[in-house]
Amino acid sequence: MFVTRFNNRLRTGIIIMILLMIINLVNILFNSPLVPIQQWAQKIFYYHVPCAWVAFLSFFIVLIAGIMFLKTKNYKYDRLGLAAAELGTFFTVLVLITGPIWASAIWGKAWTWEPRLTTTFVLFLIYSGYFMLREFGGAPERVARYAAILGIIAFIDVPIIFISVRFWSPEVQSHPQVEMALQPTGIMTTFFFSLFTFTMLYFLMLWIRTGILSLKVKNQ
Amino acid sequence: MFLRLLKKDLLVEFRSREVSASMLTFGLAVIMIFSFSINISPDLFRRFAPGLYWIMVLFIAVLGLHRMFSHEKEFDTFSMIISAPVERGLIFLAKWVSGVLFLTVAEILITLPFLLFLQVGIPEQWVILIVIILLGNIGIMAIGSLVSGLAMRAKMSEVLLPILLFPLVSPQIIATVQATTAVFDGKPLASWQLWLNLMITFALVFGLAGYLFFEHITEE
Amino acid sequence: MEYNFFNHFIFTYLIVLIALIGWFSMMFIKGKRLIRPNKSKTGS
Amino acid sequence: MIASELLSVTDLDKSFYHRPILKDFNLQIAGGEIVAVMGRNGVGKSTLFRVLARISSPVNGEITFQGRSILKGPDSNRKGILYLGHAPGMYPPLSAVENLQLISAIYTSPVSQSEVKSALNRVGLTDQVNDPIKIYSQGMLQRLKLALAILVDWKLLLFDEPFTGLDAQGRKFTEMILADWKQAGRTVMLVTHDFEWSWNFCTRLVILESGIVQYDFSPSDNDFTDAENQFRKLIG
Repeated sequence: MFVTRFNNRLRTGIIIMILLMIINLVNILFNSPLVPIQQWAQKIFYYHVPCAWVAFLSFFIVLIAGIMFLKTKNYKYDRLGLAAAELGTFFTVLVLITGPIWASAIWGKAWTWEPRLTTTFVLFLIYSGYFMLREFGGAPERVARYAAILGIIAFIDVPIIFISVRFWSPEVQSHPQVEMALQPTGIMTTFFFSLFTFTMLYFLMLWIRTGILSLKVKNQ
Repeated sequence: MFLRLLKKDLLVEFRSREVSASMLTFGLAVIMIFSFSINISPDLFRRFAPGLYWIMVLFIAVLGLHRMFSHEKEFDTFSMIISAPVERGLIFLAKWVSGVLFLTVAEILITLPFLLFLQVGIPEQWVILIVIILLGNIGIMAIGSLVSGLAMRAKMSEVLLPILLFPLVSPQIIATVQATTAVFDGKPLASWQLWLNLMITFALVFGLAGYLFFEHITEE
Repeated sequence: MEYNFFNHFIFTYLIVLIALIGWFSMMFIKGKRLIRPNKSKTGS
Repeated sequence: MIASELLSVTDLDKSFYHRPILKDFNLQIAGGEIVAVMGRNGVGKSTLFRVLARISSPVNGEITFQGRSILKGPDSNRKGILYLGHAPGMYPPLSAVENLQLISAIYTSPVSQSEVKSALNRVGLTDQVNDPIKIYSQGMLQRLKLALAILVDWKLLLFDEPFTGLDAQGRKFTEMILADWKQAGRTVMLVTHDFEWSWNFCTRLVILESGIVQYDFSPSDNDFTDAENQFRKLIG
């Protein structure tokens, strides 16, 4: 493996992660009841919702890293912010792909301006701008500060966007989470296990990404 | 001190007239294009008018925001201003207020042609409409001045500014368009109180964010 | 109908899987590229 | 610590594109000193000035001015520092008079029209004072900056290359005004490449290399030829 110092821990981490993912898949396929109307399509949620959760967690970490960077001017937090922003966008894209797959099966149309989906989409756009700012902002010392601020602003904007979109299209109200609670009990164990797996996966990925970013600095 | 900074921004603009002139002529050109390209009955157009109006305002605002720091970049005047013993948040507040003023001046001259040339007609609650437009300007310019400061020193700032601004300002646009539509339809205040609250919240949140973060934006 | 829904699920699963594999292999390549100059330094 | 210490820079780090420019930089300036900051191109003279004026933010370190931190304290701790960079730092569409009035109002307090006029006279700018400064030549802009330094009430002047673009008359004016300030015991830091002039005029020569102060000469204690040889060796 690449990061010699982390070699063993990294290998263990990845192996555990693969095992967890397999258990998760088995759980989803065989260990959870089919929901009456949605049937197999409902099982998309076991991937869709954890992805969304992890994406928002990631953007929250961008916020924290941004505040810490502005306070301490330690580039450790800048790298953490960049890694979290990348991963957040990565999972946001997954959310934006898996959401319409479910919607096209259940609603018959791929995209509606459903509040959660719209908020996620706007966040994706903001973070596209974030990476452009990182790319074209100039000296990395300045860009680090700008990125920290944008990360904070983006997170402040999320609740406002969500509220505005929610009242903007009040007729669309079919939220995954709301329906989840109405379903048979067997669902929840599988769902929480998946949530746990993805959170672990996320922290593994964050660890790898920050490791690579700090390696890059050391090599310079 | 705030008044001195504001006076400076206004005097510079008064001498060069760059911001207001570009916003004004651009706005008139957009109205012309609207009237050519949307060839439908006035009744139908009235339904689209609020949306089109705010699209136009947003584009005008972006145009003005590009010029916001242009005179301060040319002779490195921005360095002179930030190195003065002045609280940097006040520099932001002066930019914000002057930006709102320029945008409002341009709108005074554009709104009437928009309503008359496009045969929308002046709504009965025109006083409330003015209040909404002012609130909209304040919100757009709050986040606009902040993002303009972020994009100012970057390469490709012309591209970066709208890319960063549009998603961040989206809740404000939703709120203003909804409120404007309600006023055009002559609905009572209670039915769109929410949008009013949202606009005020947006302006306050991003005004405060700009005031607090501008210190980190200004330095190179 | 059920078959169709099952397709949707498999599709989702594959997309997530491919994305993750793609990410990890990208990181693997990046990490290797970064570790190489270090190795040559210690070797010489 | 000297009693009259005005500015103190401790362990300052500044990097650009992650390349260190100033590294563990230390410098103490006492009141009344005229300091020439010298060194190769790109050694960080201008960067140092911009950091001291809080235009550029350092990575680490501490800067105190009159005993108060200008990095961590409120912005008013910077009061008394005036930075004049390569660029004029004024608004192109405004006239010389308006610019000077606006900027000195922001720095200290508003000044009257006649004060501005007399300052402009002292630097030899009499024509075109009501024209927008975007039509000015470089030498005129340089004189304009000097006029600003006359108007603003500073305790430490950071002047980056005061003589660029000036004609013989402009240089003479600048030297005269600098001599006045020296006489009055005011503190000036300037970036210059003219070793002989600095030796004769300044009270201290600070030569930067590899991100630190490499040589710190005081013309009264050192031999000119020795110092110049060391300086030439460094500059190459």
